[in-house]
Amino acid sequence: MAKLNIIQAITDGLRVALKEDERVLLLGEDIGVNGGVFRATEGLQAEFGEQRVVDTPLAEAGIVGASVGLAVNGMLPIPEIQFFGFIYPAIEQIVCHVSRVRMRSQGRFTCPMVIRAPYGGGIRAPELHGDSPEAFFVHQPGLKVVCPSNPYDAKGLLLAALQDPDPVIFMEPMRIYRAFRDEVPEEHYTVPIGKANVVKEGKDISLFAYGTMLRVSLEAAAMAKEQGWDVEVVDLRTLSPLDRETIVASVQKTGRAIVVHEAPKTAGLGAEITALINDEALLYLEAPVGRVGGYDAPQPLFSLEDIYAPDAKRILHGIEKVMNF
Amino acid sequence: MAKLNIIQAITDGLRVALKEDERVLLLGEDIGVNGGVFRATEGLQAEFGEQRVVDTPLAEAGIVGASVGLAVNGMLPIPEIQFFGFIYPAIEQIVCHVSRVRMRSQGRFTCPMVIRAPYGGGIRAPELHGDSPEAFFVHQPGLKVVCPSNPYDAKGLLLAALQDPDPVIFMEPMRIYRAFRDEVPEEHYTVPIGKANVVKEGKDISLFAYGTMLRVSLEAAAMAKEQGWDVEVVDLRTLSPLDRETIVASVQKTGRAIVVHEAPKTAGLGAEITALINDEALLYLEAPVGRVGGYDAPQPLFSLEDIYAPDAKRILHGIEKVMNF
Amino acid sequence: MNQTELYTAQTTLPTDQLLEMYKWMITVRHFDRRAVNLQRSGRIGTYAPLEGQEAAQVGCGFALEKQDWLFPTYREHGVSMVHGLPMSTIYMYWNGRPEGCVAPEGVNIFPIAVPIATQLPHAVGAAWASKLKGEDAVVVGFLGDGATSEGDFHEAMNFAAVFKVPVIIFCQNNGYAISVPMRKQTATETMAEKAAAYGMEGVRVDGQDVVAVYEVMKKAADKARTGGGPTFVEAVTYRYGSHTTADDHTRYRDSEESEQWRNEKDPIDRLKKQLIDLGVWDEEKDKAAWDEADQVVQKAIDEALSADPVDHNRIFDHAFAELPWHLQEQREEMRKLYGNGGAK
Amino acid sequence: MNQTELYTAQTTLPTDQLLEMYKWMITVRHFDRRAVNLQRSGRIGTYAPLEGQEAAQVGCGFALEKQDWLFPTYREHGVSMVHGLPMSTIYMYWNGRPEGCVAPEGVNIFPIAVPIATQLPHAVGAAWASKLKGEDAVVVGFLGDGATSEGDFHEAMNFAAVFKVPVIIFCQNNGYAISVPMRKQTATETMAEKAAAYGMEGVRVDGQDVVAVYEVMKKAADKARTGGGPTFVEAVTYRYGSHTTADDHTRYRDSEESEQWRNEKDPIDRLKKQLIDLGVWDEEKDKAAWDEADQVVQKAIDEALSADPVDHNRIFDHAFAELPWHLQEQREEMRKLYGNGGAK
Ligand SMILES: Cc1ncc(C[n+]2csc(CCOP(=O)(O)OP(=O)(O)O)c2C)c(N)n1
Ligand SMILES: Cc1ncc(C[n+]2csc(CCOP(=O)(O)OP(=O)(O)O)c2C)c(N)n1
Ligand SMILES: [Mg+2]
Ligand SMILES: [Mg+2]
Repeated sequence: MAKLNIIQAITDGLRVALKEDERVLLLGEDIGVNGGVFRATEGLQAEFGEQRVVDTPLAEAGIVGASVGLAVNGMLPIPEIQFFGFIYPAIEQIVCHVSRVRMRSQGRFTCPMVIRAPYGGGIRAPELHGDSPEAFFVHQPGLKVVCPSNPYDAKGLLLAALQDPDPVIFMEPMRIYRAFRDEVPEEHYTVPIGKANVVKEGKDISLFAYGTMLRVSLEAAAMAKEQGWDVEVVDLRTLSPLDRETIVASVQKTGRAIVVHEAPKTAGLGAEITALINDEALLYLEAPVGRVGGYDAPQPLFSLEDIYAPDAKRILHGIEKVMNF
Repeated sequence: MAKLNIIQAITDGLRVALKEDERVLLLGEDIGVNGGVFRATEGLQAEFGEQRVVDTPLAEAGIVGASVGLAVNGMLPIPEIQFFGFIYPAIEQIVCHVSRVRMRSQGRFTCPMVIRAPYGGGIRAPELHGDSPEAFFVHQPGLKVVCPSNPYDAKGLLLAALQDPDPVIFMEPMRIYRAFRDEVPEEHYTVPIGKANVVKEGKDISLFAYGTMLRVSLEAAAMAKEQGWDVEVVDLRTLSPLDRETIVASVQKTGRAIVVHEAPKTAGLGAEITALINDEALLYLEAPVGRVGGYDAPQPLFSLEDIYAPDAKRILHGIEKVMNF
Repeated sequence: MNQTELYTAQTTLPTDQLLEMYKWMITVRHFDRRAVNLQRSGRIGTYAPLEGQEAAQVGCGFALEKQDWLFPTYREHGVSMVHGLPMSTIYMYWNGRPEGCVAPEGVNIFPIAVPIATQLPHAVGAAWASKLKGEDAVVVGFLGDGATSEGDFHEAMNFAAVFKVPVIIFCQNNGYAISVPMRKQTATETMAEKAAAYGMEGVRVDGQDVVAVYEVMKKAADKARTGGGPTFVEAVTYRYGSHTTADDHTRYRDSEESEQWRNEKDPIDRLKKQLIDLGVWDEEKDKAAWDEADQVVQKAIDEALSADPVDHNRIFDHAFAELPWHLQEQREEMRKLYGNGGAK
Repeated sequence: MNQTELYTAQTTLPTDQLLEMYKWMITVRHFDRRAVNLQRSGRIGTYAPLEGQEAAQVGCGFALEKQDWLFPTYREHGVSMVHGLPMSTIYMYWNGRPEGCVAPEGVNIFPIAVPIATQLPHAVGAAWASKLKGEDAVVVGFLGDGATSEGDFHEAMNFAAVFKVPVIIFCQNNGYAISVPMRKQTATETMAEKAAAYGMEGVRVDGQDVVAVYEVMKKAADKARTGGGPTFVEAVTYRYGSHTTADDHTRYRDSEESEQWRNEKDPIDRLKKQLIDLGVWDEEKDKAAWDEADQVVQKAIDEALSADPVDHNRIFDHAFAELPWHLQEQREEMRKLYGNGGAK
């Protein structure tokens, strides 16, 4: 098995999809000869041609809107949004159409597509390259949202998203695109949508994270260990629909919980997961669910991005607050 | 004092603002000679001229984007978005600019404006006229979000929003625009942003609602009374920033809580308020915080809108679940 | 390449086709008037009338083939029924019924897009797919004059031209976007001239002349079908009534204007006169045709209004291919509170 | 009304102004080259070079008055410094420092807008305000060729023309949007011709000729100042290097192309030759000018790089005029975890 990093695993997944399903079509800005600004589509245009790996004009509503028409008329588009922070111009298309075509047409038309976008900060990029607006898409009915934290899941979730009859927002953790490698099978395989992954068992507190924050959380868990706290770390993998069973079972076991994400804290994923725990496991809670998120201030320029996004220290502080409640 | 309904109170507030502050400028679709599709700007163009009450081309990003430039260069724009469900094309302008100008320029430039939009269903309008995407704006740092439930608050919050040095999203409960009248002072007055209002005291459970859902919640509270439950009803009025003190004090008193909104339940305001209660009053809770929201399905056409949005019956059912926990 | 003076009919069509077009136009008008009255009497919801725009829509409909696609706005009742959408479906839409969005299998009409201009990128995408699949289906994306101001119009036009897809962007310029007249919407004299900004052919046609509209659309469709790429068509027309039944057009324009259109440029009067001059039509035939239209329309109304109450399970039925757990539970709760609807 | 053949200089300018322009152009180029090297040596972050576009930016800058406004993209270093933005501020921006967005009081330069074309509606709004207040300030909104594809470009152009505001939409067409060449961006031959779709004057100018750019911009600015409304200007230019230091232009274009621009159309060589022909310039003076530029730029670099570490309180300082409770608490926690920063 090849050892691939996340970006390579995504490229590999896209290649498998292009090979296996002639309906598949990639479109976006600079994804052709340039292979994408992160090289996610490196070599794919050369291999599959300009008809299937398409450089579009610079217009996100156009990219997603055209993808709706492509999907409705039998193609399986994979639009790339160059950075998640540039998906805002396409939100009307996503919220009014991508998510509603099946319902509006009562199943007469469907709109399967996988919208790829690298999210989060940490690469010293200019402003708005580091946004994490996933909460918008989790709130909007009719969409699924996934976010891998490692190469194996990246390819498996991507191929699962492509098999899904409904549209999927596929968030890519750009900060760790090349951070490490995993064994990634060459062939087609899937990681099921809607299933979280307990990456580290623990008995004292459940930590829920996804994407970039997963490894930072594992760091924090290791630091907590030194203080004698045994943290269970759960990789959510799918943000919508949430894996209630795994989340609730973990909290029922540990009695404590904390949620970690880069997005601003208020009305973010942490709020929904806290509410879910409140719904299902209130009586098991020995302390309030902790939320460690980005600050509720606009994301700053990169000189301050490391202090804006949660780091192991801040997560540990959050764990302490929950443990010492 | 004149007895006005909500739409009249808003018109009155706009008139006061136009009279008192020459920086004030209204812009939007059909707000001029037509007076707005709900008549919120009725007569204002005739009174203040085409320079200050402006019919714009049909382009929401243009309306809000131009408002940014107007605000930065010394005007105080009040853009109207004809329906909240049509704000999506302006989200990039709001999320990338309206909310970040002060921070980005480190205070060198500011972007005060009040973005008005009628929200929610219930008027038998076509699709997408009934959306309630307030959670997007509560999640985005740099914005304030208010939502009146009666004529007095409508004028008072509008004038407070106009005095606020930061941008405010002003949600208007269209279903009750003309539902009832209140005494509304002619002169300038304000209702403070960030302060909720306990409209009905009660000892058994705290119900948090806003806008259209307030009166429906009061109905449900009356029905609960018959079952012997004394519901405290809190009108949030400001959705961002939330009035923590009032929310927490109420829950500490009653030990039970429920949140009601029309927007889809998942990752909506209910989640944030549940999380806030979890943070501040967990040990006071005798039952999980209830959430009664729109279903997590795309908002249907109007033949089904009454069953989609919470009604008194569904709210009562929610109250029952919390009380009988 | 750009035709910005008003295109008027060059040829005439076979008499039987003219007769067919005429009958469709009166049917559309009768459908429309009945809809307005149904709304007035509270039997359907808000409705968007098209009276005055019959030629633009029927002419467009006649120029298309069965396999072609429509991406309509809320005002495309005429062209939609010509293209195969049952009238009863359209009435159901305006009654807020989910079935109102569903075209029969084999009829390629996308559900009405309410957010202005957002359906145009869809039309371009569908045309792109048609091209990629080597099919000969042409796609028509509809919009009004006001919609040309939206960013989605711009992005769709540009994509259409860059990828040279078989799409026709068909703008019915009825002079107003609700209350906003064209001169406040754009600083150009015409809409057709905007096409040049995309390197696209633009044609301005007399939207009150069904033959002219037919000719222009037929030419554009043939061009698209044979790989010639997109065309932007501006049909100059007028809506006699209000924007919707919730609107009052007398607030923003004097009724003389609409009276003038009605008296001087009515598309039905105009074709009727032609047919009479051709000696193939008379008042008697005309009355018979209106009676026939009335029967067809009445049947559709009866069907639409007699339909069973909407099953509220439809809120969930098509939210996802497979309902996630939270929607399943919400559906359960809904059934508990409001009854099972049609659910087994 | 539309000038879509390349406009070239009609007049010549006073020698001292040409000299001043020339000195600015070499200063901008030197600033730019130093920035690229600073990034390479890891002393600043990703940087967007403009080498090749100096004439377009300096010519634009010279045509404006002190009170005029700029709404720049990430590549407007040249025109920004000519208009009064300190070089050190620009270096700080590319070092991810908040001060990098802050123009001095009295210098009307809006912070760089990263999302493509989104600053254009701001430029239109600011110009609108200037008109409403009866001020004589003109506004320039900047964009590139790729940005013309975004909906915000379209909506801004339309608003500008409909409200006839004193704005100039200045498009530096450098042939590429990152890797995407103009022919994949639009089906038109030029960008200038797009202006007609808005009833706006459009001018296409040789962006390598500083005098031509100056003339066109001066005319547009005078027109705007005197109530003549907006103008769209396309300056045909080229970026010699990569889109940013994170990009590699050799992946998508052959270096011959950029070599050709460099050798045949370099704006600095061109003006230098003119000055030598005028007998007011020679190699010695040239060397002295570059040395002077080096000193100015070095001073800015020292200032930018020697600045104190960024105070992390800035995350909160300007989030709101008054911090709501939750931000106050988050700031407290930040200080507890990461120290007070510069906070008292
Ligand atoms: C994005 C969006 N903004 C606003 C509206 C409200 N609205 C519905 S129709 C309309 C006017 C459309 O005018 P035009 O494009 O000329 O089409 P017409 O109604 O005249 O056929 C407006 C503003 C909407 N539906 N979508
Ligand atoms: C909305 C948005 N989408 C994508 C990007 C990423 N991006 C940054 S610059 C650029 C290309 C811009 O090209 P052009 O408009 O020609 O300007 P140039 O960089 O050539 O000066 C892209 C796609 C962005 N910044 N904003
Ligand atoms: Mg119209
Ligand atoms: Mg460019």
